[in-house]
Amino acid sequence: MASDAEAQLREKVKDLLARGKVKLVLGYGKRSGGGVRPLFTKLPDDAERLVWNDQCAPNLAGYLTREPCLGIMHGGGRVGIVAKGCDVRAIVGLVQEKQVKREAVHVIGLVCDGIAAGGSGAAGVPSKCLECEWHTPPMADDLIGDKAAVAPRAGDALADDKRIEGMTDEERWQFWTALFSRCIKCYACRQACPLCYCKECITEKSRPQWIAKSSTIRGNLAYHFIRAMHLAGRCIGCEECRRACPVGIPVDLLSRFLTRRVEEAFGYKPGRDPAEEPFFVTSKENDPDDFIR
Amino acid sequence: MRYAFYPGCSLESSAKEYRASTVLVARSLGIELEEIPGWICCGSTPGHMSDKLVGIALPAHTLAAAAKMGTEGVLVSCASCYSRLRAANHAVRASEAFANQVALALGERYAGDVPVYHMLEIVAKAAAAPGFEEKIKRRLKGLKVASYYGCLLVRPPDITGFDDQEDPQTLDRVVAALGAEPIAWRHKVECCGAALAFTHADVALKLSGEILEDAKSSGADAVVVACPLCQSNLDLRQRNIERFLGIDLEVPVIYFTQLVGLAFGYSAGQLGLGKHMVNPVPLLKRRGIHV
Amino acid sequence: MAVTRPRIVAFLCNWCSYAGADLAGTTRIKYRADVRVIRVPCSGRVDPAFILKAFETGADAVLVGGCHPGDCHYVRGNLNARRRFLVLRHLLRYMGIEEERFQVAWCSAAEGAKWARLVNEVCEIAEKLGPLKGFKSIAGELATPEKEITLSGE
Amino acid sequence: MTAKRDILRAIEAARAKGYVVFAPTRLEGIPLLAEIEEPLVIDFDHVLTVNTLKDILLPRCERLARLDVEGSGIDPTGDRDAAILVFGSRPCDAAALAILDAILLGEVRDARYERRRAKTIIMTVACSTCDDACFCTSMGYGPHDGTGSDVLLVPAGGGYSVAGVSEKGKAFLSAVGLKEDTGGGDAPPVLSRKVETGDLKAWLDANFDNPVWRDVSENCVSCGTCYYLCPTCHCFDITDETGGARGERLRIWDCCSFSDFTKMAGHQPRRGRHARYRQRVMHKFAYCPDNVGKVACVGDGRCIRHCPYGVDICEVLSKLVSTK
Amino acid sequence: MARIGVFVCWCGSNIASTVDVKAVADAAAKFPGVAHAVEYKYMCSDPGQAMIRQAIADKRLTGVVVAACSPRMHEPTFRRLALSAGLNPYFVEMANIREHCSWVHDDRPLATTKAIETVKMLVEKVRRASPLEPIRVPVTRKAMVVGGGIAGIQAALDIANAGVDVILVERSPSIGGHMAQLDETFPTLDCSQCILTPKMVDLAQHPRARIYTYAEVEEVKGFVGNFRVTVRQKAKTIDHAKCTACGVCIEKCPASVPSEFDCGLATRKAVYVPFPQAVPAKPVIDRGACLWFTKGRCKVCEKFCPAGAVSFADKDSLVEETVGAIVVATGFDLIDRGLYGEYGYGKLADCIDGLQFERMLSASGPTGGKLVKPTSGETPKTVVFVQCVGSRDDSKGLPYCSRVCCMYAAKHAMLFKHKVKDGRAYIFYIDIRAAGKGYEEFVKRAVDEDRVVYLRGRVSRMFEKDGCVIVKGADTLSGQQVEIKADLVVLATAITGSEGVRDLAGKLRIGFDQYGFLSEAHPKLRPVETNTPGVFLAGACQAPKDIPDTVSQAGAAASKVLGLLSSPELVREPLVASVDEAICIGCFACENTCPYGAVEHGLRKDAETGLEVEVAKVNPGICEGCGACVPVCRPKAMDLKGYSEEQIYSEINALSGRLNVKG
Repeated sequence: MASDAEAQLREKVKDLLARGKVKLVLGYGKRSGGGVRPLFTKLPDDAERLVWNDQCAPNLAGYLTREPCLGIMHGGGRVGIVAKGCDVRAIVGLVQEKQVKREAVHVIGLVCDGIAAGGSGAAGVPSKCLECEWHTPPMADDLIGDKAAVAPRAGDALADDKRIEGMTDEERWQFWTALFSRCIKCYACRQACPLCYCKECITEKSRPQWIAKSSTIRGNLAYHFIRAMHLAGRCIGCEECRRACPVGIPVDLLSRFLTRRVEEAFGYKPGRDPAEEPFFVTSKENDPDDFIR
Repeated sequence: MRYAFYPGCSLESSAKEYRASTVLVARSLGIELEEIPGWICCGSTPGHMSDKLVGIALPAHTLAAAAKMGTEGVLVSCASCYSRLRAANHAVRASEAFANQVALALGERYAGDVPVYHMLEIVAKAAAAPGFEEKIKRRLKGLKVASYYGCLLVRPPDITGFDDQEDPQTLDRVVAALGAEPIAWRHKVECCGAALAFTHADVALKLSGEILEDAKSSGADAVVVACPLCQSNLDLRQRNIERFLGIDLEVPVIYFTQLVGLAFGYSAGQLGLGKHMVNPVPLLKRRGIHV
Repeated sequence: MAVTRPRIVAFLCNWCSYAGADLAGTTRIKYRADVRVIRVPCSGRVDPAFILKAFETGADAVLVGGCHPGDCHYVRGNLNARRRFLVLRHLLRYMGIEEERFQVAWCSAAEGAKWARLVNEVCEIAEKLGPLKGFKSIAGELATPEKEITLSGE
Repeated sequence: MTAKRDILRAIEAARAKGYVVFAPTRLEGIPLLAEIEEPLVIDFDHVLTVNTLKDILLPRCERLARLDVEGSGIDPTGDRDAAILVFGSRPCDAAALAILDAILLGEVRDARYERRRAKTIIMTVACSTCDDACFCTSMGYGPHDGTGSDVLLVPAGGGYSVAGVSEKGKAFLSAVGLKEDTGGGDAPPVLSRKVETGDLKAWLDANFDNPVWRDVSENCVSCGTCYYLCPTCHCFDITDETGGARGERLRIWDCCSFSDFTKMAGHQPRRGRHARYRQRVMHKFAYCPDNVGKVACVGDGRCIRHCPYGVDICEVLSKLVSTK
Repeated sequence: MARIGVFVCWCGSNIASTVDVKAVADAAAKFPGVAHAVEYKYMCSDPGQAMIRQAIADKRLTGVVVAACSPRMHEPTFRRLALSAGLNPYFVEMANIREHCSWVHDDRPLATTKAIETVKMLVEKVRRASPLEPIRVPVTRKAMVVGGGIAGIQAALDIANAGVDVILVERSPSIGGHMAQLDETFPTLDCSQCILTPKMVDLAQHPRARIYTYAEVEEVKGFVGNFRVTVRQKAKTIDHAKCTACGVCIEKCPASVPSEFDCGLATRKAVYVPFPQAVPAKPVIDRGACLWFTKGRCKVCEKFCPAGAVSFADKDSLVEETVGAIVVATGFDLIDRGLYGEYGYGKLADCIDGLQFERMLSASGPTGGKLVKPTSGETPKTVVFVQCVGSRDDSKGLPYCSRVCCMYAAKHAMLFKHKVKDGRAYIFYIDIRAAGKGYEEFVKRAVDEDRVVYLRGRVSRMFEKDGCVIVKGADTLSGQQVEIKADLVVLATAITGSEGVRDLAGKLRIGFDQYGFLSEAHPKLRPVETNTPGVFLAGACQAPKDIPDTVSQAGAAASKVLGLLSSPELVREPLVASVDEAICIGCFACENTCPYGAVEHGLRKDAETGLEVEVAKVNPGICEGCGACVPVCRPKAMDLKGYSEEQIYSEINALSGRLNVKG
């Protein structure tokens, strides 16, 4: 039951801050007019303002690579973070890619049986919750919540995939161009992605300009194409990009599709083990090569 | 502890005394043996020599039956059966394709997940555990035995995983625990030639002969075995061997369960010691072990 | 006006495939002239962005040539690339670009004949699939028109 | 009271006269102001469209010139000359135009904007609903406000009361055969939000370096949503895009929250998220008042509604002024 | 504004017959940035080159594209030309319109189209080129050799003889390695010591060579040209400056332990010289065996030493040496006989391995060259040699062939027969691998002249019986089971990389396989190089080798070293990767991807946060320029000079807009 968990969470955070175990805890607070929003908890008393419910969609891991967390961690301090299973995978990714030191984060894992319908942009139960294998967060320093209470959701996580796979090449091209012509290049998807931590994105490169800056379909397609490649085998499917998109583009489709392919081909799942090497920097003699002439 | 008991053909016929002693020893060790309903022959060497599927499907059938009994696992006394049952587990786990063939043959799927133990493993475990000492009524002091493993109990290692394949010690430890003296000798894992007993008797006789000869010359009063085939080869044919090699042996060949039984105080009759061609009783008497 | 021929862009690693193509030349093996070669040090240097750009600028098919596994001049550049390329082919297909338009081949310095065969095969694939319309349709202002010149003819 | 039917007829009439018509419609469930081919797709089942009039008058991507190094060289390009009718935008969006006018048509005049503005009729449909993000009243406007509109339609019973606000608007009405009828419309909706900002301007002028900027910008992840959806934000970047010998020079939106904003000179003058967020607030509530005498916010609340991380300008403003 | 010159070559008729060179030049002349375009019969000829040089000067060219043959052919030629004409060589590119065009197409219009577009691509590439200066790494003209066996000795001698200082580091108290243990060597049966010891002495006395014995490599810093190697000199406890090698200490020492050199067949004292001809000939004290260090009493040696050379206070010392190149020659070990249960787990006293037999054969060995049965001391009459013990044995041994066993088994059998005329020698083998000069003949001699009995098959088991070793095996040729009552059994146990080599490899950042053999940079083309520039391999540390192969590889390694150190600075092609530190976010994907360990960690003060963040830095001295690091760099902070993102982009870009040439 969320409310118990919420109480425990507040207790835990209060304690962590009081004992100086962490300098800051990233959590969720109320958002005026319903819903939640990220809450930066710095004082033990702030813990009272923390909430935990099925509205807590945002993945807070992205803040770890931003100020003030960066500064705290560099100064040897630790940052606490309230994290669902999916969020923890993002943290694992950041550790793997040397953006965050494991010991610098205190993960307060919350058992989560999925966030509310519509929770991540798309109507209905987010597909990430349908396919979730991480109801109980891996790699948690503290674990809150009742594992038994987790109830699997009904629905098909791969519905979109199947629909798209079912199309002809022609139809697929039409589908994507139609979708991406809506993109206004506000980069909310990029900024929301916990794994898009680059200081300067390749979209900002003009010599050479692999990706046209303009939000013409030309530029949009190139952007989403390269973005998909950059997230292939890295995307942990938190759907923040989809949730953030103001014009309702399911931005995560491409990167999640590719990540599934990566798992099939290389048995690699992102955000699984902090010690694991990212799949794209290594290779094996016996990697699949049947497509090579 | 409850085990699914797989006697195998020999224990029904030529090795009744092995069965008897196994059952008695199990009882005193507080091990419950429940015979696998509808068990069939393991196929032994002829089985897998003729066809791999047959060689695996036969034991797999029995194991599938055992799987339904919900016991600690299968307990088997015959080294050959042991080897075949474990081979079956190994084979169905190794290849899904093959597992499917077996499933077709059996008409049911067997996952290869029923653990298979040889009686010797169980006894050795008990012998190493506290409380074994108390069970011993008769210490077999002064009795020098050559513990003979034969080829199937320890080979191939990745299937039996039983003990060191070249210099196993399990049986020696059991023997020692009974107060008898396991002698060091060279033929503990040599083949007795059982499989050739009928086709190339001469080879079988030679191989078995060397074993007995070595045991004797190494100072053993008797050979202790854990396999009905070895036993009959070394015991049943000892006269032929003597004639064939023109030597004199007179080496009793005893099942390790009989030896344990003796130590536990069972009578020669209960343990069927009289059933052997080379009667061990006089020897035991000589060594002051009154049965 | 002749029918537009397919346009193949090939990225060849300097040590194996480029040398292989050289060998095809020195042994005078004839193949189709519709391929344009870009020399790179190693197939591991080839970035998905190259392939995307090649399609954007009118390629009907792209061919990457690298050393056979174990022969890479840089130990494992080709193996790292192999992972990326597999993913890239999935992406292309998923976006509605026939994956056959992106070909990868291991071609050693001794395989001049293989290089010639590859070019012909990829040309046929491109012809079978026809011109890659998708990117042309979104090129907008940047769609550069075809030019014509006549041979000085001597 | 004018019946809906007559309004639609008027739109058709305008189209017949060669007007390109933009109106609120739905694209896969997203309410957008988009060019429409026929009035029946018009949809009012929303408080505000996601996009704003900016899309039409200061488009997110506008070609300034073509180039062809192997051919004609550079040639400046205009856009289509057709007159534009925007039907169904909301008062706040219209009000934003008044602000954009002040900025873009001041002593420096943006020719392209001016041209497009001149040939565009804004036919506003006043609000009959609002949500908890709306705060136009706090910014001195209202659900039935006519600022920036050429024609204002106020829902009245089943239909609308029609009023020509500008001369241009009145002329348009007669051109498409609509009569003004200023008969009282329905009562305007009542906004739940009321923002107390005290003397914000004074505070801003005095507190450029106040550490509170870091706190209020904590949640911001520097995406462009608030800017791109804002009816008054108007910063832009100019980019050249080339393919082979061809290329085009484009004016595209730019956003002060991006880390490369105004980095053209190779140097980022606003270091840190807080500095860039401050820029946004300052620009709207301090610089614009200084430069054009207008606060560059109309309280449409899109930045609140669509912020993925719950940054709330109203809360920020109150927090600022309450900070010493 | 770029001013590029395009020079189209006819290559006689090689190009001109299929490609309309004039059309190519005319078209090129119209390309943006092209200031000059001409065609000529032979661009590589002197007049051709003169023409280009002239044009560079007259037309003030900023770049040159030569449309001719393959760059793999003449790129160096034209880049050299540019340099001499005062143009940075990396502003020169070649358009391959011969191998890739005129020779492979015959349709003139199509070939010409291809040629024109190819030129266009390279014009674009040159336009985006930047001037590059060759990378100059100062080189320390000194080399280090790790390992003092024949490989190390040979490499060190070759280097020293070429006038370059060399330092040899040997783990044991003397150089010489395994070869010093051998008696006679195949196929010539010349005495190993006789040919080795002179080399040992030469090296020891060489003015340019310095030898650290009883020492090990502790740490390696730096890179090619300037490795900083820390050597741990283990405490010898005998001051070799004072020691006169009189040997009294050895005589008096009460503690003895099995001798490593004699493979345990004899003992040595705690203070010892491994073998009579050892270099240096002065003893060290083995603190593991010395009573003073183990029990805290004795010091007899100190008492008797006339030179007062014994110093129990002696400590390990660390010496740092800077060298330009390193040769690894750590040799091999034999696998442990104990692995083989069927051969008695090494417990059978009359069953020994090849090296032990060598020691037995050796006149200076524990038995003075007399062959004896360890258990009885009698002369063995029947000896069984077993090959492939461990080698070519997937089940529990090693999959590979140890390469020398066939030959030394034959040699052993032969020498045995020479010493024991009435003896019987049997060799169990799988295949006889006698590929080498005079090898096959040698084996044949063993069979024909010395009547060695070869049995094709494995030995299944052996055990001791009445003072003999019963060897049971199969003769697969006759299909018979064989059983031999042997006095002595000699196992040709498999060869693996020497113990501790993995640590060393780690310190040197070079690869090794699961058997402890070090990895060469390329199996065919760079067999003595490693993936760490400046580190080379010699001898059995790379794979099992016999003496001739080892010596020749040592020579090869030496010549590589000498080549490297031939000039005061190392000049490398500047086609290397480099990082834009302002953009790098320190994910170090590049580091994981780089096969050469060229990516290092640096610090950048982040302008935005003011924090010191770790960023990647490429060491141009190490980078080989493969560019594998660029695609894995998402923000493209990484780029590769000479094949830069911008250059490749513009090459691709140059292709947009088709060209149709009408015939």
